[in-house]
Amino acid sequence: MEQYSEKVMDHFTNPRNVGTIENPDGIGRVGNPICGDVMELQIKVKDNVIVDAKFRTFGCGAAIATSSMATELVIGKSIDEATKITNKVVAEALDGLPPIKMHCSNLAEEALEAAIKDYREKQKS
Amino acid sequence: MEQYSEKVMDHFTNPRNVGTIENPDGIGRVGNPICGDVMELQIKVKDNVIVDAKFRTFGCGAAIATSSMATELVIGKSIDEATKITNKVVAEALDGLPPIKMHCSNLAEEALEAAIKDYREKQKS
Amino acid sequence: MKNIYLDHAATCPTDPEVVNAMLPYFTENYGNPSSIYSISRTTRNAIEDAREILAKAIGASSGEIVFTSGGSESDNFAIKGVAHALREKGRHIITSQIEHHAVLYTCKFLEKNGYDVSYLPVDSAGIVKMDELEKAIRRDTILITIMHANNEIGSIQPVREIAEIAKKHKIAFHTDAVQTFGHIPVNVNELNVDLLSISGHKFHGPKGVGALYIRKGTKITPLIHGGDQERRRRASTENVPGIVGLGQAVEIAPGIMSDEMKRQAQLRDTFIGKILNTIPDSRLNGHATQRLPNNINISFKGIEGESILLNLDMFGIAASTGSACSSSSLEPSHVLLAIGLDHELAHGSVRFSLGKHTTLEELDRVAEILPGIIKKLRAMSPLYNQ
Amino acid sequence: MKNIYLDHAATCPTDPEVVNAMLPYFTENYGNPSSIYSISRTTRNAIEDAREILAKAIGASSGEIVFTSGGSESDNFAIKGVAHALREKGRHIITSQIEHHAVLYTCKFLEKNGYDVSYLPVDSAGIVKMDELEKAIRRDTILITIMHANNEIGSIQPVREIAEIAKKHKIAFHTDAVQTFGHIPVNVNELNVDLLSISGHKFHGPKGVGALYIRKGTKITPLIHGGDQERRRRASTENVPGIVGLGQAVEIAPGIMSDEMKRQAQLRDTFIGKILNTIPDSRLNGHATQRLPNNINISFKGIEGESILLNLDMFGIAASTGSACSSSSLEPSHVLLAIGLDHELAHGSVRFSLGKHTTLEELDRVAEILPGIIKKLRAMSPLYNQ
Ligand SMILES: Cc1ncc(COP(=O)(O)O)c(C=O)c1O
Ligand SMILES: Cc1ncc(COP(=O)(O)O)c(C=O)c1O
Repeated sequence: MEQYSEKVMDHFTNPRNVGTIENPDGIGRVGNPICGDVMELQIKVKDNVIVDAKFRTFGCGAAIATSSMATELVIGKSIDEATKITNKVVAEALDGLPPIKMHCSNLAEEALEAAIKDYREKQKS
Repeated sequence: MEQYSEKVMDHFTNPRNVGTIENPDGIGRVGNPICGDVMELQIKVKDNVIVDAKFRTFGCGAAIATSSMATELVIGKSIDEATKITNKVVAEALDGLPPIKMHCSNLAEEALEAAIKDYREKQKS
Repeated sequence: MKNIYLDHAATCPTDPEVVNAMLPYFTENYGNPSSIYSISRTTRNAIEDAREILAKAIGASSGEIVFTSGGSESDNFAIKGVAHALREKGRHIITSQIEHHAVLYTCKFLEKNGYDVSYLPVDSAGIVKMDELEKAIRRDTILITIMHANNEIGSIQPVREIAEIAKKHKIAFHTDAVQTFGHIPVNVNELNVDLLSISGHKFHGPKGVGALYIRKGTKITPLIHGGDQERRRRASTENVPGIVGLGQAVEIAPGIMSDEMKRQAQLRDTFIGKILNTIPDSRLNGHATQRLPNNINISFKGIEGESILLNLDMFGIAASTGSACSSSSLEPSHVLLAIGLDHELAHGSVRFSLGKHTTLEELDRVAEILPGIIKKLRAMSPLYNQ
Repeated sequence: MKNIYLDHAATCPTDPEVVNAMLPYFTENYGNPSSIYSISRTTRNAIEDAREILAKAIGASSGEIVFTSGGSESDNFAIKGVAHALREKGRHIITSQIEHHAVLYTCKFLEKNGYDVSYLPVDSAGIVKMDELEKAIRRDTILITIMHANNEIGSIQPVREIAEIAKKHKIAFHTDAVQTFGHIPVNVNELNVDLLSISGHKFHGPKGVGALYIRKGTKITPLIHGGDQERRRRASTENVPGIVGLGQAVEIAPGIMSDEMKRQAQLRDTFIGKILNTIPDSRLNGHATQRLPNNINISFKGIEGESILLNLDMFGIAASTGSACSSSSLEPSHVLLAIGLDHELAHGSVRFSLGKHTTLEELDRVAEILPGIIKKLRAMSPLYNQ
């Protein structure tokens, strides 16, 4: 297998923002244990800005590292800015991923989308 | 390739009775350059006993060694005794031949047969 | 920090004695074994000696041994070779769902090329279901190929019983003994097999060399055509150093085996006991006793194998996993699915495979470190709620 | 008496530098390259470095290199692999009458399995007849396989011209470069080939390792199915020491090549001149100039090759012959017959192949000894009358 970058290993070893938020404003849960990765992202939003984000991930090194990086990228961003965080952005922030691991970065993008969608729906109601 | 016995190598290196006989009483020439071996055996017969034998052989180490051994075996034998010298006898006298070389010992047997036949025909005429 | 290598089923270090035996055949005794001049005699004799050693070790005669480039070639050669040689007789092959990819993908390849293949199921301990074997046999079955012991979960198959059925129906029987030879007794007559694959690097021999045992009279078409080497069954200038190394590895392997088997089996059982006791929601995969002495395979609920391996690696511990994440597909181990694990548990499996240098101290250290890793990852998992 | 080794086309001693490069990969860096833990990084990098080195040497990119167990496997893989992958497109293959058995017998095997093969004739110098090539091409031709240079008589084939024709007709083109790589320049783009076989031990690398260059986009089915190694084109745990050794051998080979080529060609021509001058009824086989720098092949009328070799061997001189007697068939070299020699002359051929350690003194000694041997054997021959 190809090697993980140092950044990936750093985020894997010391993942940032692990856990859950009390009364989160949005929750995104994506992936499938069948495929070997599941990610849950919770966000806290104030004045349209993501002030906190926490994750829990079942998955490989790349899945955990992208989850961690995604939370870091998203905190402090407005909802609109956050929607621009694609899988590519996450992977680049980690100095890249081995080709066969690129799909793991989708997980983070999808979880973020799902969390924002959940937040928006909760706002409506 | 499997190895030649010491006897084979001895007869190959110092072949006995190489050459031709002046006014031979029998000549046998067998084999075919297409198959890679040709042997010519000449014999001198006195009172029904083979008193001299000489050979010339085109062929591999086994072919040359069996030719040489055949001449040694045949000298001093009566014609009747000589007909009993089969390929097996020659090969055994050489302490055996590698399996893929066993056909070479046929050459000696056939040449001997042919020479005796030639001798007998000459006697008749 | 000393490394703790627990992936001997993947590959073993070559024994220094083996390397020493090989060395003269690189630079000094380099003659092509097929040549007739005297400097080639040494190499010719060397490979025949190695052949003799291996033949004797498995109860074969040396004309029945063909050297190959490893376990995968041996498996491909055996299966494609018999399938091709007997294609006029029939085109049905029986194998199991838990074979190594070298067997499985060779069978899949044949399936796409006019052959029928039956994949026998296994029970929850990873043992082939014998009643299914009898049912699978057809008039046109030409080959049964079932491994001696599984590389992932260590389950030892009832090869003798399979052979009996194969013999009864006059079907050629191949077994992949890559994980067993050098580790537990392997005798082709006791096992009653027609073809048997081995691979050098799985028992401290060199990588890139293996062998196929082919019982006298077994019809087989070569996989590699060309020169007259290996009695025309496998062309190519012989890998003389590799073959010599294989022979040397065989010489050292069976000598230490019976004591070493017991030692490893004890280490294995002690370790398994400790882990299952200290880590909740963990389970042993494979058969409890009908199992390779050096194989440990455990699934941890709620977490994924690669992340466990990476954590172990930080402590210098090398192991392997059946998770998809360590392969290039998205599917977890076909073996773990075949024994009935759900995907999540299959992804969460770790294999520790012991070797002759493995010590109790090493395993104790792993048993100490592992609970913390599992706990940390579970705390991070959305699928595990403590 | 020092041995004089003149059979480098059969095999070469492994270079001590090559062995040194290999050594750490037996006992220290033994990790399976497919594993994810850090100790495997070294081996993974080592094989990728070797791949890079070879790719660069032949003008390829590293994704186009597949490591194999030697020249025979590379040839079998190339030919069977393309034949299978393109079987729906056509089943006609073109090769030459003077290929190595690894190509020839693979083609014969395919002939028995639904393929048509055309065997192109060669001229008296052993060069493929180009007009015959054009004539042989059919709508269903899927592969042309013609060697770069012949292993027996050294004739270098017009590979570029063949490639041009192959390209024009969109036919995949494989060349067996086992005798050329490391000896004369080999560049896949200049040669314009799609597949190219090499073998480590022919240029002072280890035995039992080789490579197949596969141009990007070339359709090919694996010969050895199983694991995901070599980008799924060749399963089996990689022969890491062997691959590292191959890489090291490549590194030393091209460096010395252009000077060494000249030196060997000069030695070759000097020797040929001496022999043809001093021994009557001797003839050079193969092309006078379009010839491998290290190949000398001479026929001696009226005598048989094996008996010449045995005599040379007594002086410690190692050479080879095209006589049937050194093979297990009764036929002499198919190459010598293809260039028009009668059986007698074909049986009476000797090949001397030089290496980088071959000296003028060695060849002078052979040139001194040989006439006596020929004379002695001719005196014994019923087919030669002085
Ligand atoms: C059971 C089994 N069969 C076959 C193989 C293939 O052996 P190799 O990698 O030496 O080709 C392996 C190991 O990889 C194995 O464990
Ligand atoms: C032209 C040619 N092709 C293929 C081969 C086969 O190579 P190997 O013996 O390494 O399999 C050889 C040498 O034996 C050769 O000279």
